[in-house]
Amino acid sequence: MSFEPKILGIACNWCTYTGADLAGTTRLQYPQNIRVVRVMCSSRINPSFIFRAFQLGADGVLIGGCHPGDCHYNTGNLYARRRLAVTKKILEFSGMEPGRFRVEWISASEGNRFAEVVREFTEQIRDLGPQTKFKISQ
Amino acid sequence: MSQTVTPYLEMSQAIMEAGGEALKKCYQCGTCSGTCPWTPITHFNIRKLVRYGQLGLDGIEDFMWGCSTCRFCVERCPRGVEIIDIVTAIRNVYSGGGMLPQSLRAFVGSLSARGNPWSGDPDRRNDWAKEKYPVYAPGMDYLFWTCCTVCYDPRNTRLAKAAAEILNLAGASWGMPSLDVNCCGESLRKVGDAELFERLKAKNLDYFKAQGVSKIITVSPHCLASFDEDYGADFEVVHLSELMAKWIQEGKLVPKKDFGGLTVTYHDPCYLGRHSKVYDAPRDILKALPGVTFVEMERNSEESMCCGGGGGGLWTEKAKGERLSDLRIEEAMGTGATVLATACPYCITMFEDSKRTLNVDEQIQIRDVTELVLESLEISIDEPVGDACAV
Amino acid sequence: MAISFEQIEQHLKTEALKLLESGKVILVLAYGRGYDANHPMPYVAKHPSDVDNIVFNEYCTANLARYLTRYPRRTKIAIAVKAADSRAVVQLIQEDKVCREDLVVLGIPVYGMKNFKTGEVIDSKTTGGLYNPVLYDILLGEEVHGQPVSSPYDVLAAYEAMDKEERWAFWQRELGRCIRCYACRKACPMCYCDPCFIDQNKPKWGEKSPESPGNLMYHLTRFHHLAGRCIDCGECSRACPVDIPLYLFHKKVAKDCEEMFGQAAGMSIGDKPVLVNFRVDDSDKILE
Amino acid sequence: MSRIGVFVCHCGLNIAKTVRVSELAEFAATLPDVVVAKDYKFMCSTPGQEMIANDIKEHRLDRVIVTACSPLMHEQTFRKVLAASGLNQYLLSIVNIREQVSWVTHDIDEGTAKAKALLNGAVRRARLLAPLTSRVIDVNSDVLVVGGGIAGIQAALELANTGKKVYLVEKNSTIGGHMAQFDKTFPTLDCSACILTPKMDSVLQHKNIQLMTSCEVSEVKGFVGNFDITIRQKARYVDHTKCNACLACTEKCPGKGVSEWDEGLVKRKAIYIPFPQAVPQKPVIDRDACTFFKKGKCRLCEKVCEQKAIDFEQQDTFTTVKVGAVIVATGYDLMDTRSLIQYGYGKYPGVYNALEVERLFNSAGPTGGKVTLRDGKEPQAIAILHCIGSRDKNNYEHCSRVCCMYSLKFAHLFKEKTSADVYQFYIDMRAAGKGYEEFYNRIIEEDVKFIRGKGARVAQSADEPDRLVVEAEDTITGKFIKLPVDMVVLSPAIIPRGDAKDVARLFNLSTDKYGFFMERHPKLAPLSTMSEGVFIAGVCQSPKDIPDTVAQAYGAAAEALTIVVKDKLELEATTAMVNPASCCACQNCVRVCPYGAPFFNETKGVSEINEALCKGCGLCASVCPPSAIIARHFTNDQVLAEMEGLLEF
Repeated sequence: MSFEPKILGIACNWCTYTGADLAGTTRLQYPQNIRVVRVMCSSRINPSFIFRAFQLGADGVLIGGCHPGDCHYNTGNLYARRRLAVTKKILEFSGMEPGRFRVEWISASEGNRFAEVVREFTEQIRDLGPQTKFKISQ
Repeated sequence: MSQTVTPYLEMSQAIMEAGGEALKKCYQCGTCSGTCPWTPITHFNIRKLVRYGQLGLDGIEDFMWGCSTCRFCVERCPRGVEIIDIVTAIRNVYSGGGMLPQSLRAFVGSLSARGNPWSGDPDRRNDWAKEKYPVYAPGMDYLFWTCCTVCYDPRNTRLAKAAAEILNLAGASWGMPSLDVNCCGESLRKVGDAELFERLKAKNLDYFKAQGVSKIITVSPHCLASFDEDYGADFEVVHLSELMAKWIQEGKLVPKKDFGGLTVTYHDPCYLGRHSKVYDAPRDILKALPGVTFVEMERNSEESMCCGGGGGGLWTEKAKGERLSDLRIEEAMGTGATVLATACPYCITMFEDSKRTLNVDEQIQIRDVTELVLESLEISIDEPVGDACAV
Repeated sequence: MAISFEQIEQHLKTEALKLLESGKVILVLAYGRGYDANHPMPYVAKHPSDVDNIVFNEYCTANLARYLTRYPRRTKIAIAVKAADSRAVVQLIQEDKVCREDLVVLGIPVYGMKNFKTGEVIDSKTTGGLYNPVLYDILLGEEVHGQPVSSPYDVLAAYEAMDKEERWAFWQRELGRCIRCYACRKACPMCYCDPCFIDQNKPKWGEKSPESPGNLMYHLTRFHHLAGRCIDCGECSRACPVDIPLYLFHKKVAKDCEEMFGQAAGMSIGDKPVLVNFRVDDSDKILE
Repeated sequence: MSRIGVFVCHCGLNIAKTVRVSELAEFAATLPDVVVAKDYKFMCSTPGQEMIANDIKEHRLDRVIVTACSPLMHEQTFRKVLAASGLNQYLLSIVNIREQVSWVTHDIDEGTAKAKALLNGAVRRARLLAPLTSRVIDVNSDVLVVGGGIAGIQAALELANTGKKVYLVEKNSTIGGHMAQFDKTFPTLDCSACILTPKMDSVLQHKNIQLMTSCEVSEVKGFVGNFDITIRQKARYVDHTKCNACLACTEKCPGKGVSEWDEGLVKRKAIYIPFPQAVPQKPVIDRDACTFFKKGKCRLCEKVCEQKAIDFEQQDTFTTVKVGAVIVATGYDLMDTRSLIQYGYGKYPGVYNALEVERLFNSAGPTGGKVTLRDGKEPQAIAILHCIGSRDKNNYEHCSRVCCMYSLKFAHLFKEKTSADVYQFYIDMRAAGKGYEEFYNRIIEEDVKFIRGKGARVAQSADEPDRLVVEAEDTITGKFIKLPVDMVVLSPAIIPRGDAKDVARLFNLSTDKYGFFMERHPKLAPLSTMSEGVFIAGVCQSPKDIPDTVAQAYGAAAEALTIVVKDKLELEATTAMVNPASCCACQNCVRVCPYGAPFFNETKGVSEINEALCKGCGLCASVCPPSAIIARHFTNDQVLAEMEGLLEF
């Protein structure tokens, strides 16, 4: 059987989650490998969520937030940007493939951007193959 | 023309696949055709070309050669359509079917057989230099890319020599290409021969790679734009006028000669201006020449007129009254200028032709900015400056 | 050395005595004798008579800033700090854990400090060119100058050069050895949470037993918690009974933070810790 | 042990087409703690809701999962079902298998698999959900309206008529907005002033409206029901409590300023009222134009003022008002078309923008309603260029919506007032509105020439230097047109006010890429914003005509009323709280919160959260190293459990 990556999405309620809804409303097609967790703001995302997701067997993790400057909570994503950048560096230095973790700013009006990012990211993860480093074997 | 037509969507599809994807975006507002310098003087209508392409209509081949890829329409298009890509794609699709006009066949044939558009002997590419100038070797700062037109066209070899002298005078570390290169292929790509273009490009890229070239100077804006837009390689490319402006400002080049009130106007080559966004450097140079009165034509910079030489236009015959270079010379003379300066060998060729056919040799001279700089430095190149015959 | 270890010890005693006698502070955080001279221990002098027990030698590597947060806020404390230790004090002030006005900082300019386990000189590994405290009220001796100055991040080069598989194997091996004794967080001046996230049951972030997955969760999260706060004293690694080079990872994160946010931890009391701060013009490039 | 009910919606074929819904329900039944799992055609319909309510009772459910459309669509609907069935509404989980599953795939196997994973996550999470209680707060019954154009005026009047106190804040010295600049309105051609000025006067007279001109909002604190708004009263240098509007000052004033009202076409005095019907009818001093302020002497106005109302010492003052809701109606600007060099605006005197032309038609305008050029001559030929900067990727991509119609109106008025030939250069004619197509037809019959092609360039005529030439392609014939004219009217893009970004920041509104305020939902909540209690009306949201603007104003007033009509208000319960036993007193939460909700309790040595200020973003929870902060409804546990479920299959 061909490799079907499991991708965890964590999306902020106001922009990216709404953008993902818009992708649906406009019937854009994208791969079904992504499963999205809704949080209120990208700043809610605890770095440990991401480490944990990889331990749970995620092959890729995609974070979506409002564009900097457009955060529903004014500055949440500006903190998130720094915190997630550090998370990415930590993953990278631990030996995790950098391509497995991605942060994108996708606004509520960017349904096609959401679909495009998911397509691209899924393809990228497919190329990287299964994530085995963090995954806890059952 | 027949009264009924059937949309031939396979053709439309083929155009999109050949790089004319932007067809889909056009909403036919007519900004392109209202802006296009050809619309007022010929039957060529760029909007219609796109429309025919959208529906794959018959008859497209009758007017697809009209565009000189001056990019004016692209700059203005409210839908952001890369119209030149569409033109290129249409030509690619239809000329593949044998629709290449006679006048362009020699051009394509020469490029295919000899790697230059002027039927020049590839072994004699560097003859203009008379072995006076260095060939590029790894470690040098710049590769001075000599356009085929300045290598072979007698009028334009002056340009190559002037450039070489200026580079020496400014103390640059440079060399010209060996014989292992061929035409950059810019015009050929616009004429639609994508396959041959890739061949030419690959050969040049091989040479750049083998020699470790990292910075290129061009005299022709067409080579400049091609390296920049089409080559997608990791070297820097700069037009000589940008360097000359910088060197004059830094005092590395000091214009001495007093031109004694010479009135000069400047024609923006489309590929230097709208394609590469270089507007100021040539003007800065002209303004720095002692005793030169610089005047602008009404249409300048972003709004500059096209000479008609791009997109294969240099190799296509146009009837009298349908030549943009004629109109441009008239506009230049209208400013009171006695010198029409430009910075492109294609423009030079087009204007020299028009000057002769308009019979205005006495009233106006056509000069490249590079030549004027050399003159101002009071250096002469060892041959008489005079009009050469067009090839 | 401009000044000997004995002289520093003498200065330390003199100042400690003055401070305790004047009542300016109620305790002095310094070093005392351990089971032998090569194993000095942190020591708290609370009474003028305690001052005699204070020692200072090349093995006094412990970062005493670790103890500042154990006392109630507003306790008047004098603390002996070497270069890196002073950065910890600065960082704690930035984080409002201690108040500048409650502290008397006794700065020790020093080089030639040694790892008590291996005897190796650790200057280049930890202080990396920083020999003088960045913050002090009283300097015990003269500033050190003329010692070799290297980037604190030089030691990273070999690890940065590894490919990701090698690096994964390296950390898998190193972190896999962790016995979860938590000496690292006990020794760390910036680890003052009680309970630590890993001790929580709700949420349960990771296994508490010493096995790879739980170890990974504990250490990676701790690296994140210390991002932009770690002041590179190296105590975590020296405290580690199984010698895991945790300092390497902390240094890497510190280097990344400094590159991305233009600020190193514990250098100025006016700074705000980088991860509870932002600039509107932070580049999105940091996420690439 | 919880008792979970799972309800899978088909949404007709919207979901059922690409998700095997019955299989999904069967799958749900196998998941831990699920006691009932059903699928149904339309879960949001009354029978669907009843089914859930019955099952809650019958199976003693304590958690409900609805597997249907996006939570942004029907979360509220189903929460109400739970509440009505005596179950805490936060014990609901929505699984979004429509927008994020069935609509984005054609493959029923893939769709079903993803839906299962999502549902699995939801079940895991649902088991950890906690009942939450909403906070109840007192509501201030007053309303703030920002912007005194037709939208703000209408909204203020509606609210005031219900008996609510309204503060109407306008930054100019008069209300009226752009509509007061127009002469006629399309398609009826009724006089703008005749319909607007009575409303302006009603605002002034209304006992429930406090009109605050020359004012700007400078700070917004608080939250829905309890906003504290600080308003800056800009110095007018005229004490309006003393002024009796005799306007003797304006007669004598020697200063000259540019008349904003007449779009800069003429000068006005330094002490002035913008136009004769201005409300209030009391003058202000333009500091930059005033001789006294510039040169230190003059004070002629002070000398003639019998009321002693002139006060050169006046300073800006600040007042704070408490309101329960806010309506933002700040209107628009026209794009500055000088950057489009091809049209020559600002270069050729014969090129006008649309608002300038509105003033030319107006009998109170600079020409007394006569259409003359800047040199006083009557134009013989006029070109109206549509879509200048609108529908243009290089500038503004949106359609400005009213230009087609006002260009038709201009054409009519030009025909009425001059003998000029009138040409319209257009891309598409958009006349969708009541009576609009009929108006278009009428103008066609008035012999206006329509050229289907966007104006490409305006240049000086080579043959007649005082005339202009419009260049374009008539795309219908494919001919290039060079049309000599005397006057060119540009219809520039309608864009947000220059300070819209500041207003957005004050009220915490989202904006689209050009700065128009974003509505919460384009169809379901077109006047609400992401900020609870703040509503929008008029062109600040997107370009629209007067009827639509007025309709929005009524709507926004009704929206505001739904808040201020109540004494108490229930807020979202999904706020953050601190577990004091775990707090390490690092105060990260205090440092990062954009709303100042967390604070440090020195006595207890721990952080606490003022839940009235908390908006539930969860930032504090993620910066809390010992995980002491609980972001209600999005707790670490809940998110981790959901992740576990999602990644299991």
